[in-house]
Amino acid sequence: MSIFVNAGTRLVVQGITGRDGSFHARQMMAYGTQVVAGVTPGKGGQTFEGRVPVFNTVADAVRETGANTSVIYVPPAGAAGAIYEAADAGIDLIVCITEGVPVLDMTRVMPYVRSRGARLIGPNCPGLITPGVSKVGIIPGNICAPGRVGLVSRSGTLTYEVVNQLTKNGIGQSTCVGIGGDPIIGTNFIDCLRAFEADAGTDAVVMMGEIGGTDEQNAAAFVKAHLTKPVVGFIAGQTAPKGRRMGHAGAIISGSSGTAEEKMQAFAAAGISVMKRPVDVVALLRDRLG
Amino acid sequence: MSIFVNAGTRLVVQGITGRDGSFHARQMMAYGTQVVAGVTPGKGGQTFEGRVPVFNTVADAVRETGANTSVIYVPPAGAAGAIYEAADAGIDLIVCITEGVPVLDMTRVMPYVRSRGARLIGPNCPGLITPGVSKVGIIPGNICAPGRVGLVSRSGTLTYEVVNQLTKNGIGQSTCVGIGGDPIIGTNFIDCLRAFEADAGTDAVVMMGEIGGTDEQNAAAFVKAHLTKPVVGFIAGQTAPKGRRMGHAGAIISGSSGTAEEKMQAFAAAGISVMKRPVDVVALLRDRLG
Amino acid sequence: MNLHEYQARDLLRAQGIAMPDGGVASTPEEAEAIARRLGGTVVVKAQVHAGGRGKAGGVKLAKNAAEAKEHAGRILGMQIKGLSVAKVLVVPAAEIASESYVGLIMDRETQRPVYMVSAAGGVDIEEVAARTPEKITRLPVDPVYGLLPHQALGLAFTLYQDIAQVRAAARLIQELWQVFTANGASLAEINPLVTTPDGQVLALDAKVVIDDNELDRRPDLAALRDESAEEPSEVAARQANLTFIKLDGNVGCVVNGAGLAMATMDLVKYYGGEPANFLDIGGSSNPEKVVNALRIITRDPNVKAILFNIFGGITRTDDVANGIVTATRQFDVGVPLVIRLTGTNEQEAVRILKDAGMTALNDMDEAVQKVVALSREAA
Amino acid sequence: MNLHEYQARDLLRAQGIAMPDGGVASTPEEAEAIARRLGGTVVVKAQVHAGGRGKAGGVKLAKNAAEAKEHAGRILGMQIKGLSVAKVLVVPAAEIASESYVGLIMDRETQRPVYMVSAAGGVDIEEVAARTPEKITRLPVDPVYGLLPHQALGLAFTLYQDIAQVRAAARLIQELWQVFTANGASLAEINPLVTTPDGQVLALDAKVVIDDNELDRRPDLAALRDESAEEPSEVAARQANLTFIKLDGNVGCVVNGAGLAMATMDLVKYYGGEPANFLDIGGSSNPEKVVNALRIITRDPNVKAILFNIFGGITRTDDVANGIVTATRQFDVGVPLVIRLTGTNEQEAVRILKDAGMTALNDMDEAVQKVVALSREAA
Repeated sequence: MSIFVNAGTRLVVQGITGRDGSFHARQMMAYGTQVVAGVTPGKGGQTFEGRVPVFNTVADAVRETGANTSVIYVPPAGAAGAIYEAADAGIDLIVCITEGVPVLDMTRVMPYVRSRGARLIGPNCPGLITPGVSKVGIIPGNICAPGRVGLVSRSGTLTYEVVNQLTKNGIGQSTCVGIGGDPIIGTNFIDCLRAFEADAGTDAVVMMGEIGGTDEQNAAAFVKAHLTKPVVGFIAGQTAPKGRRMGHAGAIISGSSGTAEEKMQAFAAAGISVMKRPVDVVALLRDRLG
Repeated sequence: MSIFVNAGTRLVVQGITGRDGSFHARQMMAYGTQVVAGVTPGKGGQTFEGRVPVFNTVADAVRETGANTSVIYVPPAGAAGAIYEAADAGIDLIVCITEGVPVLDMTRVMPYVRSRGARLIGPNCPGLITPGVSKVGIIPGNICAPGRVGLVSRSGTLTYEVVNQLTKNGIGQSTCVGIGGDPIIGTNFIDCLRAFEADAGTDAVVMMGEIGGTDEQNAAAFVKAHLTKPVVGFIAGQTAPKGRRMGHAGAIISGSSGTAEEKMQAFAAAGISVMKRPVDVVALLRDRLG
Repeated sequence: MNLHEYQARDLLRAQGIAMPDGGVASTPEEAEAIARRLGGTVVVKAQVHAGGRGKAGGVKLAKNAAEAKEHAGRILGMQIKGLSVAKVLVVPAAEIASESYVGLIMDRETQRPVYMVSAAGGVDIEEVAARTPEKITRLPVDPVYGLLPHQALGLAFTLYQDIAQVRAAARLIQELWQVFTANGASLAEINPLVTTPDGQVLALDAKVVIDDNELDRRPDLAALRDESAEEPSEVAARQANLTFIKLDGNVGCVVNGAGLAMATMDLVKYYGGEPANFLDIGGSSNPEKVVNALRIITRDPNVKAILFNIFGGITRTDDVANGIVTATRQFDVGVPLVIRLTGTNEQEAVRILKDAGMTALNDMDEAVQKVVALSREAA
Repeated sequence: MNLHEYQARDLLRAQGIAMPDGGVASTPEEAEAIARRLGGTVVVKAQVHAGGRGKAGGVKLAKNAAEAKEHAGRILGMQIKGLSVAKVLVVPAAEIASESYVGLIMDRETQRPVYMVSAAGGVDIEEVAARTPEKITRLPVDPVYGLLPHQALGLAFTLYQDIAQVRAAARLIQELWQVFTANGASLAEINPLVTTPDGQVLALDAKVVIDDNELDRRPDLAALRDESAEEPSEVAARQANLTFIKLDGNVGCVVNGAGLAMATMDLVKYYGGEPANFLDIGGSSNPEKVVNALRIITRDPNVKAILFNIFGGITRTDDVANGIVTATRQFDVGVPLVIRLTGTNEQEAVRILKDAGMTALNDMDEAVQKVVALSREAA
């Protein structure tokens, strides 16, 4: 069991002939993801790696292959356009890997995506993986293992670090979702928590937050009110100075709000076990799962 | 019984201190409509006719008076803005009398109004009246009489002509709705037919169409599929030349579509009794009501 | 408001749409000068608000400037469907490898602007629409988001395979959206959109219709109105704030409200008469408007009788009566008047007319029958 | 990217927002000339990316041009919160009848730009926000429709009663929306928005922050970046495509990924060390980036030891290893390196380092403990 991606995931790769798109399409194919189509305008009719048909438009890809999920590897200037295209073509789950998408673009993209009933993950995210079943994005498959712990995170490599700890210690994952580090993202912690709570294949959730905004505080309130499953949490950025963008566009402490301290307190108050170090995840999970 | 306006209608008049707005506000008050507020920016705090408070914004009017219906008498350049304001303020029924609203404005207004769950009637319409109860707009109250025939029309004075025939011959009306003569309008024939069908106070419907577009053909199909009550119909513009705008922005025959003949055939095919002359309405109604 | 081809071209070119250079001429000499500047073979095209210019001889190829002058001399002043040609457009004759159609129209049903795009463009597009509608791709556009890039590209892929041509067409399709929205159009159309033998994508002919409701807030567009291409009586009516359309019958009609005006014309026809015009004096009438209306209608020598059909709501029937009396004192109407008045201030109106020796009817049906009978007697 | 006040003013004035005339000066003489041109009393304001300029002595009233020169001489070169003042803005001193606040910020929670408007504007707005938030009206704006006219008017009515002032403020509020969207801002703020004794509505001070993600597609805005107002090491890092923030500690950090970089700093602190920087080499690293990263970090004399923490996903750890080896050959790093590598091409990376006489760790926790210990030994 899993959330968002599963054995029924039929993936179209937007930007499949680009440098990043082609590399990760191969990785996903190697992992076993059903990559059913690629899209690059003007390359319709070609075949990628001898077996994936390339189309000019996502609409063509959906019509011809029944793709239901898309992953976007296009430059920032075209990322919003790629999301609109996927939403218009009837894609259910759109995963945007692209970093550097202007926030103003995202304010307009979000209501459009919602009005078409699609879910967006990202932008500026590593995507998601249901270990052993399907990977959509760039999370290294080899560090994951199938299991019953769900993971949701605002960052990329920090996620890998924690997943790696889990796998090395024999704790497999139901689904790992990187929701992205931008101020405006399609799927937030609460969306993932709700899905993990409903997923019969998930027994506990690891939530990796960071400084900036109030998503983690809202998520903590949601955990307190709605989650029956144990949650272990982490906040990156305790040593970050105020008012600076810590790499992620979303990781800025403004005034006294969005600090790591504030978020860790919210976690603790909601009954979330708070990791002090990434390595703590294993002990805390074992403790909570009994 | 009635549709859209009734004894619970609490009206705010947008543009109440203007020439048209003040004239018709007085007419509506004289008819017995509950005119609870007026709006003119900068005149907030004044009182109209000694008893209607004037506000700077519709939001103020709604908050202070519980207005649920608005009628708009502002020049074309401000009409779309007035509709947005009413929708934002939580008004349920917005009646736009203004003629000459650019169609492009209306394409943007309509999804906004819908997203806020409001109903728009018009623009470029005479409004509506539930005889003896409440009048919103400019239909002369003295030609109407309470009764059980619903009337819906794309035009103004032609409606009066037919209502007058009904009243003179002792046939009262549940509600008379002028939906307006523009290409894009908030409430169409089908919306009114559905409401009349559901209204226990309406026994039969008179539908006054005209050349241009396919609203009447769609309405005919709706009548055939969904109406249990008898319908009598009229189409104005049998003698209109093609490609010319017959006063109403919506009354243009393009190519071979939108002709009076085509519409009358659609009416007949749907079991609607078709009036050849306005005066025929009485005999046809009596015939259908038995 | 219909624009002339040369005016539509200007709007499209202002948005960056690729169209061949050209010029508009009011005299054969101007046409010659433009043809000389352009060089090579040119097309001389009559600028009138009428379809079928080509079949009427209003579009001619000219191999050189002298021939362009000659053709322009023949086309200027020509009558096409009753309209006189005052201007010609002179453009280079393009070599054409393919002809497509790109149109954007305001659609009542979807309440959105809708693109209509077809690889089967050219003069027969209406036949394509009627016989093989599946050859036309329709795309309603979200009016708030506007045309999105992938939508423009998707439409362009229905026209071309070559990615350079696809991108050129997508850009042009996007620019047409700008033309449409920036000018408040109800129609903006390129037909044909051609490819040249060397692969260029070019708009050869354009049609733009502006929503009349936009003209108040867009004086630049209102200034494009070519009154020389209109019926003089209609120009006079517009200046008097009347909505007027001239027809071929002999029963003049003065009505308040467009729907009632149409119904009145229909009833004239029903009783065997022929309406001479559509005329709506509008809601807030004043006596002046009525005088102007009568002046315009009585200029039509076909008119044998005139019907007033006024249902007073906002319109005060006494205003109308005053207008009628004033007009009959200012000039000789020359044909019988049938006056039907009812509604607001009806009694006052009847008194005014009676004092001037006129009578008013109360019933529309009766009034129409009477005016038709009078028009027959006079004919 | 933060803009200077004078740059923000330019953007606002370009949209038509009423702001007093003024000028920016880099020398006392320029300030004098501007003050003379403006006439009367002026304000000389330090242009630095720091709050509390006034309290730091960076904002001074000058009664005449000579005094303006004098103040400018004192302010230029002044250090405010560690930043050196290179420019002053000289503007007329306005007489103020009332001070309001109008701000527009990108709000994560509503995913919309949100207006914040208060009649209690001026220097204490942050206190108002904290203590009496009910005095601030918040309005999230539909990003597709933009700010609608009635919304601008509604906000303006919360500031003023006089309809002329309301309309002036509504226009300005609408223009601020244009400033925000046309420039891809994440914040656009006017504080104070004043009325003058004669009733004029004027924006006296403006602050604009541009979304960094916009700069690629807006070279005009990117050109506004004032590198003289930044930490030189951060400028060098940006030119090398590294995300770098200088801190005060002594443990240099080179990490791939922002989240992992923050977690690494936190872990350094957890084990009693003090991070000297935030540094993210990004996803698709190449050896060149690693060399640049080391060069920038080693320029900081505080740094006593450097930690590499690389989790190879897209990042190839062998690239990073090659970069480290190259750097150590090009220049003397001078402090101990602790290298933690895991993931993509890990074995190859370990071999490269071993061949160069270096060792790599596999565990993050262990590596951080080690680098902290080394930094302590060196301190």
